[in-house]
Amino acid sequence: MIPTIRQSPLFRWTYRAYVLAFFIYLALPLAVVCVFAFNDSLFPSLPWQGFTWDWFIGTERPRLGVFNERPIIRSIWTSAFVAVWVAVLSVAVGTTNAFLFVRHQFRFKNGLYVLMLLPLVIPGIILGISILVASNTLANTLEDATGMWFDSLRPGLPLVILGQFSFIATFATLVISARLEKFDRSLEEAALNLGATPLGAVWAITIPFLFPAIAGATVVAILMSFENFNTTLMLVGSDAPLTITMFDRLKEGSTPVLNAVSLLLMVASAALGLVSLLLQGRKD
Amino acid sequence: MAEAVNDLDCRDISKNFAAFKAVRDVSFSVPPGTFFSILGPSGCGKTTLLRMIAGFLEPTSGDLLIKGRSMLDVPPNKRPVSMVFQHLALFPMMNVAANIGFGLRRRGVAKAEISKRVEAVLERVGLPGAGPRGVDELSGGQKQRVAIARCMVLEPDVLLLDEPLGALDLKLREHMKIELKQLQWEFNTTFVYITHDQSEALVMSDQIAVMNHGVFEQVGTARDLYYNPETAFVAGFVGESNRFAGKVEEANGTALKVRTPGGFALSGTAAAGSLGVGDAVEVFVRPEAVRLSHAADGVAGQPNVSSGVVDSVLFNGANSRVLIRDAATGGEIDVALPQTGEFHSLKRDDTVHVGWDAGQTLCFAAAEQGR
Amino acid sequence: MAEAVNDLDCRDISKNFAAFKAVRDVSFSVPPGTFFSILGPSGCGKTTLLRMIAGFLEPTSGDLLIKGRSMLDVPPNKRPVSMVFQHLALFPMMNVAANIGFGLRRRGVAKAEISKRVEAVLERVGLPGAGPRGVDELSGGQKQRVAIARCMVLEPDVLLLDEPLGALDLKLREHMKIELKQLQWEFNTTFVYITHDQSEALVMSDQIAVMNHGVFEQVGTARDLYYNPETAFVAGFVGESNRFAGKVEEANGTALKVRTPGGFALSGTAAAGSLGVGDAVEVFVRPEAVRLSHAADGVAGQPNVSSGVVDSVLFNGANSRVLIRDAATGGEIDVALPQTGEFHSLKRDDTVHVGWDAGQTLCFAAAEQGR
Amino acid sequence: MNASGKRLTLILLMAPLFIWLVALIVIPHIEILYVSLREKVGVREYEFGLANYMVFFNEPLYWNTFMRTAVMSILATALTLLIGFPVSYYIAKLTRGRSKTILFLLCLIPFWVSELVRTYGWMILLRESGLVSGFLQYIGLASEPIEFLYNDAAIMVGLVYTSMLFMVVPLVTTLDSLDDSMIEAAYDLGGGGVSVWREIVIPHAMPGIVSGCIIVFMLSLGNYLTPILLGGKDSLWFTGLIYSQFITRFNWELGAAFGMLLLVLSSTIVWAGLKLSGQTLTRTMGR
Amino acid sequence: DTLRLLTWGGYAPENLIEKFEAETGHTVEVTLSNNEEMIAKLRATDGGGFDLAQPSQDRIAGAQAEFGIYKPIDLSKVDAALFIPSMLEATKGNTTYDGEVYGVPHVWGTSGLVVNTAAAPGVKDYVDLCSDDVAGKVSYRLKRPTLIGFAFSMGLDPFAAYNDEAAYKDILSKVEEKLISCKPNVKTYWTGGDEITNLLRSGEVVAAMAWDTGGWKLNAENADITFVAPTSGALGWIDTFALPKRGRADQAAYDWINFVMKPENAALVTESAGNFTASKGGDADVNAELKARYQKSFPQEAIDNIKWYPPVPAGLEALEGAVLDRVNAAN
Ligand SMILES: Nc1ncnc2c1ncn2[C@@H]1O[C@H](COP(=O)(O)OP(=O)(O)OP(=O)(O)O)[C@@H](O)[C@H]1O
Ligand SMILES: Nc1ncnc2c1ncn2[C@@H]1O[C@H](COP(=O)(O)OP(=O)(O)OP(=O)(O)O)[C@@H](O)[C@H]1O
Ligand SMILES: NCCCCNCCCN
Ligand SMILES: [Mg+2]
Ligand SMILES: [Mg+2]
Repeated sequence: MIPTIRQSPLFRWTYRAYVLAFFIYLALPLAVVCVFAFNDSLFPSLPWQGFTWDWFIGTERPRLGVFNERPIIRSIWTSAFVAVWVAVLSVAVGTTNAFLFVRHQFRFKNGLYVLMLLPLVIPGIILGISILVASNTLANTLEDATGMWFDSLRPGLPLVILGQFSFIATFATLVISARLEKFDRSLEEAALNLGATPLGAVWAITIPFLFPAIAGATVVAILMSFENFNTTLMLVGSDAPLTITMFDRLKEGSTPVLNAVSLLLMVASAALGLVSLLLQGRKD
Repeated sequence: MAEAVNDLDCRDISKNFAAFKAVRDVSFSVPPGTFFSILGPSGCGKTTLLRMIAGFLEPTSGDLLIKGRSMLDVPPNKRPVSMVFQHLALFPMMNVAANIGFGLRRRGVAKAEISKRVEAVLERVGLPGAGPRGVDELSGGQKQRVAIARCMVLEPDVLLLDEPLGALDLKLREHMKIELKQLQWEFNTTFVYITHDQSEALVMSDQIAVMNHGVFEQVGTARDLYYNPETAFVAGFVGESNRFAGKVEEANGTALKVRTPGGFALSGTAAAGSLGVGDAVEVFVRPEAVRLSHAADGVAGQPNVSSGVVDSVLFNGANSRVLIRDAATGGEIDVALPQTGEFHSLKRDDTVHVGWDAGQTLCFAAAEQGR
Repeated sequence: MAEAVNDLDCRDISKNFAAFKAVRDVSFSVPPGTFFSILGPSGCGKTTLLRMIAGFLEPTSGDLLIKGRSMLDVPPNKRPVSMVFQHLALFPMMNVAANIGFGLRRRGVAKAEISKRVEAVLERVGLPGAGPRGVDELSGGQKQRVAIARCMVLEPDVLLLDEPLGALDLKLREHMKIELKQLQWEFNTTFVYITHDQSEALVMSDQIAVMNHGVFEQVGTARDLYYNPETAFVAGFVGESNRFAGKVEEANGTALKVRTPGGFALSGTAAAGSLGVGDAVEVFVRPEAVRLSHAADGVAGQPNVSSGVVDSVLFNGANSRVLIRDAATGGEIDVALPQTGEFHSLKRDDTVHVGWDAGQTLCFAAAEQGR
Repeated sequence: MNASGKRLTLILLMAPLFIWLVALIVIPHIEILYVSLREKVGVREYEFGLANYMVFFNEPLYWNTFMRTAVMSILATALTLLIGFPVSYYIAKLTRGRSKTILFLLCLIPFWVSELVRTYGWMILLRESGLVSGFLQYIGLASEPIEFLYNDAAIMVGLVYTSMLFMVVPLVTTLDSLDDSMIEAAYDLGGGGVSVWREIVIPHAMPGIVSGCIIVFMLSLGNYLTPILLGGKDSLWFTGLIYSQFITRFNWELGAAFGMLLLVLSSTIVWAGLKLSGQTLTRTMGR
Repeated sequence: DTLRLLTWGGYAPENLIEKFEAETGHTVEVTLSNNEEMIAKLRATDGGGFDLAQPSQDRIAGAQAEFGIYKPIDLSKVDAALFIPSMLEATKGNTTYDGEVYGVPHVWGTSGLVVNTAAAPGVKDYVDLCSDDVAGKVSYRLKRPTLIGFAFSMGLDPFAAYNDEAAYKDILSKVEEKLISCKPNVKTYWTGGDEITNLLRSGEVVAAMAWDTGGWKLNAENADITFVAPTSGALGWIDTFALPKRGRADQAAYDWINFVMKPENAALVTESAGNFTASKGGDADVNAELKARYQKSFPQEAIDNIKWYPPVPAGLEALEGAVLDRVNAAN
């Protein structure tokens, strides 16, 4: 039960074995993806044909490595572009929301809070189709009225960014609110008392205090944006982010290039995760 | 001439939260260099009052002057007062020097000047060289001193302190009481100090205001409050007391005879206002005012006498007490255990006699209480 | 015959955490119906010891008997002891009645019987009818009582309490001290009570063990510890004391002459063990043992005399103190302010004379300290 | 701060929230509701009506898929809870300090890559020429390749795997906040393993359980990749139907109706779950 | 300019793009898709987001009627001389809507059977995929060509019923029944060209309904596997060039069309996609092996038997979609 209450050794060892099995279950698919990135074969499956770097640096079809696959490289940049925008928007709105919900009392606050939570329980596909349909209607209306073209309201990166932002902003709000909640208001008052202006106090004291949460929310937003599929699929235009490109490839049958991309993604995410941990560890 | 200007004047200051009156028409003045405490139970409005002085709350009515200048339209960051917060509110993202320098930076003081002044004030609070340390590396007492230094470096006219010792543990609190008084003496700044702990207020203050339900019940020195309380509330709140309820049976000037519902007859003194026969009164007697004796004639001369058995001996070194169950009424009397060896062997169920003076038996009109 | 069996016996009990010895060879016995306190500074091993008794930690060595039966192989849920946790550990998901009934339900007591017994115990702790209330609706003191009721309803042989008053505020703590003692008296159950607050231990206990660095320094009644400490640690930890370091200059049986580095000469008594000339000693004098006088001849008869100026008067009603700066050595002496009117007007910078008895000047070998 | 300044601050802070919620959540949902009520009567001709919903109710296929998706999602949620709870408990209560942090982070690492990659990993493992089949042949438990992919069990494996983080994190958080002394007190009062779980641990963990279950349920219900990639030839998923209405049938009207129905279904089940467990959305999700 | 091309796998090989970019200074971005997704995408973008799309000729007029996602082709900008005239005319005819032409032909080919003749010698027609000999080892797509193919091999004529909804429904319901009963035989419904190639190559599937080109590709690796024209007739398709309504780089699009239809470039496409093009003389440079395979799969009577898709009337797909969904869901 807890370490201070003795349990039979059999129970303890069974429990540990279970936990171990669980972590193997967690690790297995990823390990397999990584390992087969180096299989010297056209297929990411047994038998093992020997080690190769071809799937990273190969220059000839069919063994064209990731680094030489223009569409994949392009979609990585697309994903990064989307992720940065989504992170910036989500964190900005998340921060203002946090101040609003933690610091202010107003009518319908509770209702607005529930509304703010809703994107968590709306399936991604529905967010996707609803934004698609709504922007389509808006674009048609505007175009009929003005005779101009409103391309950014048609599927494409702006809509992808808005679609992902529509639910990632909720996560950012929760993460930043949680920290702001812990903020001791008297720190701000102390700053006022020591001669700071109200905005100056927020800037000098509150924002630095929120920094770990802001960094954390940024990382979460970037990771979620990179991996989002359901909402993005509905809103994507001619520029496809990485997951969409990979999905299109996967439908065509997989090659170890996909494993290689995945491995790179894992390394990047792990690095990002570590950075955010360090940032958070430093000031908590 | 300068002597005549008070550091702080509150004039009929009030604060309402919707219908609730947190502070009502409080007036007081604090002359320069005074250690002024506001003592009162939780929720009586102390913090509200302090926050009005600091500028975080706007008074509903009344005026507030610092060095004779009205502060009503001055925002908190422009008032010549500094505040030490209950949990100190040291900025965790800055080191000690940056914390102390914060206010100076806001005033645009030059960098070199700031570090000079910071070091000087650190020296004065007994923490020379602590500037580069992190706030979390300090002990409770050191944090306290940094919080005070952070205010004092700005040379405020008035330093406000909101229960700054509340978060410290017992031993450290005892120690800091003395140290705080010492620091005030050294800086010679006016302190306005809030607490609900009477021993803090008694030990440190030049003047104490006892606050209850938003009003000041009495303002005076520690001795005034302890020996000459003006209201039943002050008598009960400041120091320990035996408390009896009763009715006046005889009145002769301030000399009264009071009978409790249990039938116990007391000789007492009207402490405030005049009391007449039939008035309901509350009577207060300090445990240390009660004399204890093994034999009845040991207390024979006293105007109030009683005998009973020991209910329990609460040994606590120099502050030991005996609870005595009165034989006649069954009421309990709390008596300070004299430090003479005579009562060392006193134990439960021993019979003892007690007696006390009429002058130490303070009577207040009972109605005054219910507000 | 049954009288002879102790409720609790600890025999050479030890607990090591890796290389660190948290509790070392502690032995003690608690006769039935005793209020037994373990008093010691933070980290001395109190909780560790208590958790071994409750069964949440296995002793590294030694034995532990309850009512004469060894408990080593009995799991915590089968031991005839109950525990009141520091933060009470009331189950927030259950109401008061369900909390108290928890143990009875585990024992398979019938429903009707449970509610009868729960109501009975609630009555005994002064909370009749509180059963349906939520745990969060109770005040601090009421929670305390529910936590005790929850244990007492199981009629344990021994009730363990780990600083149960630690979380309460000052006034309530004072009140609960007395109430706890009262409850123990009523239930007539053995209490083993842990605290680092000496006044709690002194006021409530029949027996107190003073613990330091994992060992018991002294076990005795409150008076024993206060008046006859056996070690320097006990003398310093229990009650307030003036403390001097010095060297023995003359030794005559237990009568000693000690000189401090500041040059102050003291007549004292060796409190424990024998001390010889040249030994480094620590000397303890209680503030209330020091006599205060305006004139030098007021203290002329005393073996230890000194004069100085008042550094500060710490007025605190019956517990007022005066800090006196010794004219000769510059050291500070803490003196209890007598309750006689004589010193009412004492103030800073007044010159006063002090003196105290050699018997109240307890000397301990200084080496004993550093462990 | 004076009253008008306060009001201005409030308005400034409220603006982004309003723009976000109204433009990206409220209006789009009204819009799909509107589109779902457009009945197609001819080329570029629409009428207002419930025809799209009638299609759903009259075609057993859609109705069955709807139910199947709901049931499998609930099953996946239950499985995730069953598998995840002991592990969360282990991390929260049986490890300390560093090892706790490390185990917790280990739980997160799989989720640093996209769902697509995770699912892809399972495809490599489970396919006929995959590792599991190969391993079974290697140890002699199978004589020829076995297909583990393309069935409901594979979907379940994928769903549980993909959702695990969202169960473990809230569970670890709530269990972590359960003071050890509660469990000790329960033992001290004579409680044993089962009663302590039933009366102390589970009730305490309820907010975490509910929030984990809601998220896992929503993720499963709204999943698209896992059923598509791991599922067999007859494993339809309701989101799959919505996608195909939008993406391969370009029938937005029917797709929008399906979307509304999915929204109603998910809201109903979440609402029922909250009611049954006595929690509120604000408490469980708002943390 | 940047040419955003919405096309099929293999139609815009890297070497062709490089050559085009070097020659014209345009850059090319390729998005891979299929008929349904092309329409869906362009519907969602209202004909924006791409500058050139390549739907099959039968899927243009209906989509244009419904959604208006294309703009007419300015035939003056297309070099007609590069096209095989009969194909150009046929395509223009089938893609005319409201008097305007919306498509010109690019690649043509058929779908039929790809069979591992050693493992499944008995598979000659679509319905043979349902025989017990190949149980669990066949694959086809759940798309409209499958419905059409099975209908023909069941002796029905779906094309004849295109404009008779009742008759068409009747055909569909028969096909539906067949496909449901055939379902246990199916290993998986494939969705991408490379996927079915891999399945056949690994032996997990021995017979499939698929594009001719996949069969020929595999034949090069494994002589047992090849494309078989079904006895009821292969289904003939022509993929086209069509201009999305809001394409921004029309000039680049025309440049691309005129570029890839040059015989030497068309040969590159054939090499990469495996199918022949509508480029006049485009098969001249194609390697002999491919031609040989083509000829082996398509003796003259098989060519005569090819069923070319007529334009799909608007609305038909809704009926088919429901059938496909039911097949997919059936147990
Ligand atoms: N913003 C507010 N709105 C409404 N009532 C308030 C507000 N602030 C304080 N009060 C009420 O005013 C009364 C006085 O509060 P205040 O904080 O001044 O008490 P206090 O004397 O400082 O108590 P404590 O010793 O507990 O800090 C309390 O009853 C409190 O509930
Ligand atoms: N599980 C453990 N592992 C290692 N050291 C421990 C453990 N538990 C306690 N200790 C150490 O043993 C010593 C005694 O701890 P214990 O909790 O018994 O102190 P305590 O007297 O109860 O103190 P407090 O008054 O602060 O509660 C401390 O130094 C503590 O750090
Ligand atoms: N490898 C590319 C095959 C393209 C096939 N287009 C087929 C259209 C069938 N309707
Ligand atoms: Mg306060
Ligand atoms: Mg402890």
